[in-house]
Amino acid sequence: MAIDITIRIAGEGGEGVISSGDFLMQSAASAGFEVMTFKSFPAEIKGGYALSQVRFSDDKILSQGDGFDIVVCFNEEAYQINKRLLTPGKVLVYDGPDEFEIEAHEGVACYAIPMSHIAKQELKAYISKNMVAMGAVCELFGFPVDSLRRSIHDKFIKKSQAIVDQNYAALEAGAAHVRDHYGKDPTYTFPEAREAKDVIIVEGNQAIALGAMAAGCRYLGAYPITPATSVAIAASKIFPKADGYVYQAEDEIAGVASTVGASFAGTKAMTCTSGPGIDLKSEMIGLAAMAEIPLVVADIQRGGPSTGMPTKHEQSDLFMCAHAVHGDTPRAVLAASNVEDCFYRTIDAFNLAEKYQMPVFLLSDAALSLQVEAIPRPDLSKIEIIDRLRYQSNGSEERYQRYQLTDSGISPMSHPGDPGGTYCATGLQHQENSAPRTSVEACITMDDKRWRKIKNIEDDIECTSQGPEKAKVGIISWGLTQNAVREAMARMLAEGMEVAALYPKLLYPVPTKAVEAFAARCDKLLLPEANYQGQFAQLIRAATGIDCIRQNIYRGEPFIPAEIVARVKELGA
Amino acid sequence: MAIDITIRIAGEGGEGVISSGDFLMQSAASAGFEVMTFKSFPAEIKGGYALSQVRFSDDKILSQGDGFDIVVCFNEEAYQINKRLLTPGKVLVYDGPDEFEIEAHEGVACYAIPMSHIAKQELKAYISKNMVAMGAVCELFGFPVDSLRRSIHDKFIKKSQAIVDQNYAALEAGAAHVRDHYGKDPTYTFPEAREAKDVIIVEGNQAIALGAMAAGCRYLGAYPITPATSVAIAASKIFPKADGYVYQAEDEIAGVASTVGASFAGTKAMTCTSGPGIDLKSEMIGLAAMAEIPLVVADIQRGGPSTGMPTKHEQSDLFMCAHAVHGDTPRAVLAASNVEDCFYRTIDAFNLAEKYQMPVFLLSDAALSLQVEAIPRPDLSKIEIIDRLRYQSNGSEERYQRYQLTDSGISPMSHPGDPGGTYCATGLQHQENSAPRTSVEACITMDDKRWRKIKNIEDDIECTSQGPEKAKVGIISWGLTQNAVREAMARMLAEGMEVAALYPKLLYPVPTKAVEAFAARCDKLLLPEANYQGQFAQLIRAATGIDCIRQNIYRGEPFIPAEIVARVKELGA
Amino acid sequence: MIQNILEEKLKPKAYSSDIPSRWCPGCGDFGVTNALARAFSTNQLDQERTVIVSGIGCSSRLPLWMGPYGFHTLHGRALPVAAGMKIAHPELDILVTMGDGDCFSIGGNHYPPVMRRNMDLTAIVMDNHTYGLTKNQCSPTSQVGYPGTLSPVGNVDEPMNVLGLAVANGATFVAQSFSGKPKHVMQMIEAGMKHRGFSFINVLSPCVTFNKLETFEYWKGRMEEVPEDHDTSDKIAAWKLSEQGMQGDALPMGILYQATRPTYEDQVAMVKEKMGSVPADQVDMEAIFDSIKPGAK
Amino acid sequence: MIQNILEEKLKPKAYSSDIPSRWCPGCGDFGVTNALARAFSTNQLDQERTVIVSGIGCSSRLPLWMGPYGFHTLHGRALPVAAGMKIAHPELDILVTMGDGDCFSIGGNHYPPVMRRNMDLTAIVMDNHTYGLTKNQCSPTSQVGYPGTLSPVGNVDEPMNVLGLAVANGATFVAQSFSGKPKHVMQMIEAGMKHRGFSFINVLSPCVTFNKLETFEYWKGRMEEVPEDHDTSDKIAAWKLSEQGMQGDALPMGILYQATRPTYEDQVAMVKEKMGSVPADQVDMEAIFDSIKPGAK
Ligand SMILES: Cc1ncc(C[n+]2csc(CCOP(=O)(O)OP(=O)(O)O)c2C)c(N)n1
Ligand SMILES: Cc1ncc(C[n+]2csc(CCOP(=O)(O)OP(=O)(O)O)c2C)c(N)n1
Ligand code: SF4
Ligand code: SF4
Ligand SMILES: [Mg+2]
Ligand SMILES: [Mg+2]
Repeated sequence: MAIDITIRIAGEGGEGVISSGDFLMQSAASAGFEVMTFKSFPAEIKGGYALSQVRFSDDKILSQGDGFDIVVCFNEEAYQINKRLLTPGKVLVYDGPDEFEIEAHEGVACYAIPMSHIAKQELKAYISKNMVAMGAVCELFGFPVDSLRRSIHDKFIKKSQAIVDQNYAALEAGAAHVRDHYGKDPTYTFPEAREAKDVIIVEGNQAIALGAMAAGCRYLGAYPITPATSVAIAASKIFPKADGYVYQAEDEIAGVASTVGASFAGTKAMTCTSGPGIDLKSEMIGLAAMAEIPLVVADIQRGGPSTGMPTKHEQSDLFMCAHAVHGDTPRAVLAASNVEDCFYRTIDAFNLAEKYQMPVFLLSDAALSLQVEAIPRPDLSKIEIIDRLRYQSNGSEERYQRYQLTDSGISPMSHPGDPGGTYCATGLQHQENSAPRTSVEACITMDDKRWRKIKNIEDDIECTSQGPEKAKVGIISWGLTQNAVREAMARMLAEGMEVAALYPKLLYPVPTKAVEAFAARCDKLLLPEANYQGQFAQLIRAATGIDCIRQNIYRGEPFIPAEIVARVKELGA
Repeated sequence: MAIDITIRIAGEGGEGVISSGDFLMQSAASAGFEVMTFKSFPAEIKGGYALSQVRFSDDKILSQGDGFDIVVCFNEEAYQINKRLLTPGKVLVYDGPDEFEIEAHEGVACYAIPMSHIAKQELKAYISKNMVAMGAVCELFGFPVDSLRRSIHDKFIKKSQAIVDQNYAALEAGAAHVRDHYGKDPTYTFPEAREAKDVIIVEGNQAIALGAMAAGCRYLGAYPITPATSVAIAASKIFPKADGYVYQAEDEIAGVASTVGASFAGTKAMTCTSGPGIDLKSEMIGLAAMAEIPLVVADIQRGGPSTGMPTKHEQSDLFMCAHAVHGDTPRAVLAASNVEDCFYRTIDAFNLAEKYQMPVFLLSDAALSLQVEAIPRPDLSKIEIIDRLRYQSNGSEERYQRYQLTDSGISPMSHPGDPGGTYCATGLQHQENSAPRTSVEACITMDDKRWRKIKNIEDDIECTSQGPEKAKVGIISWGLTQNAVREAMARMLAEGMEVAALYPKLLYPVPTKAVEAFAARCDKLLLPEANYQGQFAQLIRAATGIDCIRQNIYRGEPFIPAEIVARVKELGA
Repeated sequence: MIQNILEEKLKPKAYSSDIPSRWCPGCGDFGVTNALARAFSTNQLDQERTVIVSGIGCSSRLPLWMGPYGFHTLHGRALPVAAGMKIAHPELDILVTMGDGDCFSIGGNHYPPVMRRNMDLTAIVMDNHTYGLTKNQCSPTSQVGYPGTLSPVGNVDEPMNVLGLAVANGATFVAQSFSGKPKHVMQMIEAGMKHRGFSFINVLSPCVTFNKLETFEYWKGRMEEVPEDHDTSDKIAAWKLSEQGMQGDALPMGILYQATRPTYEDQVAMVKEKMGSVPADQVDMEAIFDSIKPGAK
Repeated sequence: MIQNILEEKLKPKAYSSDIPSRWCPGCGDFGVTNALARAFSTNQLDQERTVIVSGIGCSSRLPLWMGPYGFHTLHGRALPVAAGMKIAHPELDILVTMGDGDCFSIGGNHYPPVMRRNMDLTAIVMDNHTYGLTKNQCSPTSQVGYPGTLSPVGNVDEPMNVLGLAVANGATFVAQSFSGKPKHVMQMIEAGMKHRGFSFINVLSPCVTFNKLETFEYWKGRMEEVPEDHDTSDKIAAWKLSEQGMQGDALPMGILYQATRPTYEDQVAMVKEKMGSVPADQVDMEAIFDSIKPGAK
């Protein structure tokens, strides 16, 4: 029997909500299931409402889904927040019956597990409350407890066998309570573990670091900022294994400046940050554009504006990535929609940056940064890696022309150490040999050159679509929203609805040809995005004149498939 | 006889090119003429080609014109650069006959004045070369030499009478040479001086400082940067006279941060910079938007991208001002088109910033920053000044709600010192009482509130148009380009062409109603702007779907009326 | 009744806002908050004429929980925001509360000028030798070997001598305290607020969640009161004391340096006076216009 | 013929680019440029393995006129650009040339970390006590009263003690020179380049166009060689010398401080070694994937 179950764990930050989800995910992946997680918590270190959700399936998981099947509430606040979602068929597991009271929920199986009580009174370790809950969950739904125990063992054995045993005991206490009071839940049952697929378990931001490594990146300069820090942390664990380095700079400006310095000298390099950091880095990004230095900038978006909501989902940095930096500054913007994308789009970002010797933004976001998926192990032999066009001195006395005017606009680049390749890079307007120059001719030819490079950039990055050749409604989406759209599409196509979807990876320059071709297929266009202004919709309209119907949310949470389906239905597909 | 004469002075930077133009302008304004200047020079302190041009007229001057009538070349480079513009009817005055040779120019009156020779050999003061040239110019064209002498006296008497006399002597030597060799030029003659009008002589950036002062601004925090420094310099000379201050901060971030601090505490405040500075300030500008603190940011644009061309004209910071800063950040962008505009649009900027408690950009540019005009003396009694809505405690114990949800979205603001008004401003997402909050409801209501404020902002700033009710071609332009369009319009309307023009002052949010109404009047729309990407054209298309025909220049120089006329003719008006 | 209200005002509790504080239980910053409230209370501070400005970080949440006006600005930018506020409004009492990353790393370009200019601000750094809010990266004050999440084999940088640098940069009041001794913190804050000119108070404030080495216990045993005979007017002596603290086992507690020189606000007042300032709303714009009429000198 | 080329290479002129320099005639920065070329020449520097990084300002144009690789970056950002370059490419010789505004004002957050981390860079500041390129505003080193264009009654700030701060921030080589003594400048540059670790050389370099007070003449009479008996390993002595220079009439010329400690590049190498680094192109990605397979430990 094919399964597709989503378990949500909710409670106070610091009570093991997040780690419980991680254990479930790890063990399910080991047990051969597809997994995807969703997490949400406040910016404060401790306290506040936290949520960790794991979806398990036999088939490829497209999104976090519409909600949950089973919710485990560690405290009353969690129950209060989630109770309105307890529609018939769902299951509630909660810290009851004594900690707090619940209302009557028709058609909902409610299991009171005295997690706090058992942890405190029986186990004398309040900290193991979450393990009591997990034990109960395993017992209720037949979750593969062996693989859960293995995950727990591997995590805690570094600390001590005693801690492992304490956790085992908590698991068992939770399970025992279920056995004594309820027995198995009749609605949801996990099948037997099967053979693990050839996958790797990766978190969104970790996938960016892996993609960078695979693309040949050996330097990352950054300053910590939520939710981007974990890109740098992941990179700091692997780059130094291959003669690379992650530099924690004094601020964001120094982070990107050092990255530009490393790239100038010949090392593929990136920086990572979130919105406030891009603000600060933008001047240096402009220098990379002008001096034609490859640069990858990962922007892990969070809720804006300003400090906003550091741990919340939003897709509102697109305008900035497309248009920040003064002057006419060429750049490209890519966005990742899921964990696999984080890996491959990072490689795309490096390829574009290297090919065009310019800054390339890679957009992800707070929700995706934490999303964990089991993704197919990348086949490195199939991945194309592009390196910058290098200058080769022919030994003649001719002075090297760093900004040589070529048909493509791309000029061969030398690195310090290259014989005959000396020049002085500059952010001033310049002539071919890099000498500053502001003549009318220099301005025109150099501006033309820099823009000529990316005239056909759209052709470099495939823009996929889905659905019938003619559709009543066509959905254009980007970033994490594409996941909700993918799942919505699966449902709608299954229902026989005439709906199509376009999944751009390159957002800017807007893939005009793909958008226009797609628009020609559809009667109406819908553009759902998680921002107020309709940023991608506006960029598309600016580039093509095509005005999409907009569906904007700005509530700190990602789209769910159901609201896309609902909107498409309203539009009459 | 009505005059309209443009004199261009060209030579090596540091040889008095700029000061000669200033003297001519000053004396012409004293003599009752309308004047407008145009200047251009390299970013280096000394050397390089410099140009100073003064247009004199009886009537209001609309733009710098298409070129010059009389060119004074201080050296050979200046001659080489300008010689292709020596069409019949023009006049050349140059450092001849011995310094360099000139070609034959049909229909051009050429006057060789041995400026260097006279200065060096006769006057023993090479530095007075430019005064020799000015003496020759006065004599040739009957320029009011008395008022020139007066300007010279007033400038140099602070140094010494000897220096004044040296300059007088140089003037006389130049004049004598003309009398001895040529006599008066037959083509151009200045009329007698008339009574001076009730004008003030103001440079673009100075007008911004004056406008700020008139709007009630008493604080400017900034870091020096060409071409914006002179806004701060002008302000530093007047703000402290009225208990205000100009703070030279350690960097751009501190400049704007201190401005936000001053405004938070109740002082109307501004910062000024150029493109690279906006990049750096953008994070703090976002804070002002989120914390709802009035902020005026003057961006004196220069050639981009990056360090680009610090002293050159370009209109390429519009995308940045509209879309920089991460997140959905409300703001407005205004642009000034001439010196008078610099004064009044600055007041508009303060009024919008105060009314909506948000950041407002004022765009000017390198050419306009230096442009000097004699403008009608402002009538302060006719200027409306808007102050922020203030909180008044009613003495009750109720806690002040800084971000109170109102219909207009505007919430009364308290200042430190106000009884009962304590609160803590923050850039985090928050609730009405300013406590940080990331609930779904807080996000939605607060985002809605901040955007609701400016829903009708278009109605605050008049958007004028010109020309017949129905036109074959309609021109939309912004900033300095509007001047070239105004003069082009005068010529085209005089020719009876069916052409109209729209002159937006508020650029962003795009004045959609005005643009749509204008578009309805015109068969075709033309949008000339001095940038590569067609930034305003794209913003208009994004907002309205209207696609203007674009005319883009990016050569470091402003538009001239003739090229607008030519393009409109091509379009068949 | 009125009497009651007045008496209420005197209690430290009256200097809290109604926003509940959200630090980890046991966080060192609670000690600083309490000390601040007590210092306010002792001085019967008028909280409506006081502003607490902060950056971003756990510590920078402080003004949100406090009663006076507050501004929780951007990471690293508290000092320049406070500078503009003070220049435009010298009548306000302004405190600036920051974290070590906030003040010394990203904000590192902003403390030298306000120290050199001797702005009359009281700056308090809650120095926990780590980045709390972003979950444990090395800060400029972290010890060598500190396990920051971006330091895979531990911190490789020498920590910064923040007290010595404050002296070198021209602060006219430089002190250190420890949040485990709230009374001492309170004394330092009182002295700093009384001082005319820039006061810098570094408060060692344990991050109980991440910094497992420098706990309350750890620091308690290593704090040493500034010796009685220390000459607080002697820069070199202050520097030596600060360097000695860098050895790690005799962290000076107390005032290291104090001096008197004109504040920036004094200078601003002097500039205005020299330029013939009138009150803000009494300016004669017409006279300014007259000065730029054609032919005007 | 080959002989000729080799000999040519030895001359300072060979270390210039073909871009003509564009400073005002007489600018102090010419002296620095010449000293640099002579230092290169003396050491027969391989200019193809050398990079000169600068910010923005008159002085920062220097790399444009010089023969090695160059990077004329952004105002204030030369040091972090150089830092990344050096970390990724420790094999390069990197010099960083800046102006006083560039390094000490807008760039003020970037020199402390590279000094503290002891990166092996040679930094040269052409200190003219003003902002040349933007036409004369006060810089952090301007004298009190200096007529900067944004200081309507003259500079009101105490100038910054840049030598003392370099010592306090942990630079391991701190020297001062004067562009009126090009040979001395050359000696300092040579010594700085030879030094392993961060070398800071402040060169007083007159701005003949704007700074009418601190001319070549003015400074010539006020420079004083560091005393023979000065102990360059003594931080306190170095600090005292720097403070004395702040009095304005005995500006120290020579090496004030020099010390040996591990460079940042040493630390980076150590981190890599501890983590079992292999050459960049020999990394085993499959092993990394294996480590994150389900069930992998
Ligand atoms: C521009 C910017 N960069 C980075 C961040 C992320 N950030 C928030 S707090 C912080 C550092 C916190 O450390 P510290 O200042 O020592 O304060 P603590 O939390 O330890 O009290 C960082 C890096 C940010 N909010 N804004
Ligand atoms: C971000 C930024 N801010 C400001 C400027 C303008 N600017 C260019 S050079 C300079 C200062 C020059 O002074 P200094 O660094 O002392 O160099 P000098 O010209 O005196 O050699 C400034 C403020 C800029 N180019 N970029
Ligand atoms: S993480 Fe550390 S600094 Fe932050 S609140 Fe918790 S204990 Fe305090
Ligand atoms: S302005 Fe001053 S620093 Fe700049 S080139 Fe001229 S003399 Fe040198
Ligand atoms: Mg800290
Ligand atoms: Mg300088």
